[in-house]
Amino acid sequence: MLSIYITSFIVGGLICVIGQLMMDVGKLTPAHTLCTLVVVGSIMDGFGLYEPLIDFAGTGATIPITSFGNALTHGALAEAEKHGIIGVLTGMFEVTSSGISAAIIFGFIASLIFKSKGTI
Amino acid sequence: MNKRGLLTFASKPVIASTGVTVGPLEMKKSPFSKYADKNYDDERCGLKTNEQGHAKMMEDACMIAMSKLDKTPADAEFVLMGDLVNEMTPSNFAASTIGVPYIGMFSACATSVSSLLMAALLTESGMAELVVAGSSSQHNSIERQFRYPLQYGSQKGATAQWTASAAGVATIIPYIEGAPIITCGTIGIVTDLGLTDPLNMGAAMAPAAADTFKRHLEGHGSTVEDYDLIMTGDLGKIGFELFKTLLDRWEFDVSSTFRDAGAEYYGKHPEFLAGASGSGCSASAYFSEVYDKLLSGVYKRVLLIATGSLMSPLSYQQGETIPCIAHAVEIQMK
Amino acid sequence: MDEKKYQQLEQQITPKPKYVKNCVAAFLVGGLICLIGQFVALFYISFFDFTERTASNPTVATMIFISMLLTGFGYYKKIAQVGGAGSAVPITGFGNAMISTAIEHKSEGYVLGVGGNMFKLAGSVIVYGVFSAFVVALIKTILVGLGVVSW
Amino acid sequence: MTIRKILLLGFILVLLAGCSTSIGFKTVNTTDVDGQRAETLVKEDKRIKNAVILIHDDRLIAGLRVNTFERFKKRKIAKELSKELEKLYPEMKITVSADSKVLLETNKLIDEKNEKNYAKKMKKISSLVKEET
Repeated sequence: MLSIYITSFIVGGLICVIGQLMMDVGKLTPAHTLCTLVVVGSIMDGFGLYEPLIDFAGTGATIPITSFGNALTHGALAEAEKHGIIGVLTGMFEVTSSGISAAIIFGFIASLIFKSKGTI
Repeated sequence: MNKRGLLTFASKPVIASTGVTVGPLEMKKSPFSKYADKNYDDERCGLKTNEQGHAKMMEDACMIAMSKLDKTPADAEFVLMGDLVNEMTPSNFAASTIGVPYIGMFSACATSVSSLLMAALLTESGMAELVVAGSSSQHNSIERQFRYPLQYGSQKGATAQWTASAAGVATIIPYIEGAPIITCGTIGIVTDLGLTDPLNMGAAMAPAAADTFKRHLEGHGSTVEDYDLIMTGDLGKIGFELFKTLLDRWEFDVSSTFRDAGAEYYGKHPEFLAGASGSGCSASAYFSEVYDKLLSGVYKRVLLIATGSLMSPLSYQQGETIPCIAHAVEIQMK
Repeated sequence: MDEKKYQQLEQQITPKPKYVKNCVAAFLVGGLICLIGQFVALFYISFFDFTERTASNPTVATMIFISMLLTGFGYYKKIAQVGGAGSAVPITGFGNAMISTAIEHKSEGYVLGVGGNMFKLAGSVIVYGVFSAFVVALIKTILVGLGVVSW
Repeated sequence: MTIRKILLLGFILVLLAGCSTSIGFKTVNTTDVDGQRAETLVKEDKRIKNAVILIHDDRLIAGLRVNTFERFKKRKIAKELSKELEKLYPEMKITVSADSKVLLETNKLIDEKNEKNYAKKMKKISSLVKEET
């Protein structure tokens, strides 16, 4: 039980370190970094590597943005397995809708409640 | 002698008064705020949008500057001002409220000096008895236009500067005694040395400032020792360091008399990283502390070099380099 | 002064990012966010009918909710200044990008401002995620069809 | 926030996470079939740290926890075990999962010691696992 917290912390932290190195050493903007990580996540799922990582690290693998690419690919692949090539198009958001819908909903709620502040 | 871009004002136009307004954060953190005429408790000056607040700061600064001369907008012939937001809308709105014939000025953060020089020219030509010149910036509206939303979490490096919320305005009239005289100035040449990092604007602007500085001293035949103060606009800590290094290579004495408004703007608060930027930064520093010290006789002769980076979000996203400009104005107190 | 010489000088004087310090901070902040996520997941597993795997959806939604509060009250950008990628890479950073844009563009109205701009920063992540998922899934489906690999 | 504070917070959280008890190996069998075979099978597998097996009516549920570095393959391990258990108990409905939800719920069920609930809850646990795939 304890070990999942340690692996989550370490794996999650390491993915962030990779992102930090891309930003600091690779001089990428945050947007470029995140897009690259998402693409990496989806490629990893293509090789079937990301699901074992989730089993190993729990949220350490599902919270970083790489899991977004993984979930999209996973949905597409699962659908493709059932319905063939059409499934690639239709299955994409089957698994991953929660992140996007939560962000839209909470973003809209936030825009109703909060005002932007220029404090430091 | 090459006289390109050099201006000399024989009729000695003077800065009769100034008006400086600063935002709430600047009031708390900036050493320049104690010279300011007005500050606001609210970053939007109690109005609905950031841009309205921005216009309000500008408008208040103009009214304060004129009221110090017991003048109303009806007495002013021209108002010259600018800012950094889309098509200078805050200045346009401020001008529409004031109702003085208006020319929008844009030299990015160098607008404080370029408007001052144009105002001096109008006065020199005899076409104006009272010209209002200035520039302003407001953190929220500019940050959002040039960078990210205010609440967006992005890590800023040591070179990043904080856009100041401030407006600085001066009124320029024909010569009278006891006011600082605008004696001469130099219009800058756009300098682009191929830097592309929009979060390191000080480094991009430093060569422009150095170039204008050199041209001013050579063109007007002065030396560093002639000045009590040489103050750049918003180079920030890193840009200022580069500026001094460049001058040092050209064998100017940079050991004293040099200051940078941006680097000093937020005092010793490390969270502001390289210092302040924005067209309001140089304007509010020049028209508050420097002007007061000219009036009180602490400074007799100062050289103000405001720098601006002439880029837009579009240009740097398209991978363009950052062209920069610097204008210099020399002010003397007899 | 020519461009190359100046750029060399600029490189000399501009302080380098503190690579080690930034990486340690990113590791700690990123790890901590994931750890909090693990506790949230534990909560959903223990008290609701979610398995480890299905709990990830409500966990992500909860983390974005936390991100909304932190963003709205202005703490997220402070965390980001310390954590760097540690706060940008987790899903909370994705939430922060959308939520901060939504708050920022409120002044242009709810349809054109909030609605039209919400995906301004985060949209690229979705675009690249979807397109790369499409390409990867397509390649794999074709390879499976050809009998080169299995599901 | 300074790094020191973050470190401290992280440390406390890790400490808090440590406060969970180990379950070990447990088998509860309410039927006449030989449950011992299942238990030895699970116990002999070195990759498995904890396991709870519940046999009731025509259902067998095994909740597993595998060693940290075997977690990468935990689905495969569960699948393998499931196949072997199916060989041992061909007439039963077998659910094997390395998901901690299954382990926790099965353990709770056993601790409640209310046999009436077994059938209903076991069905639910099986359906949770099925829903996932």
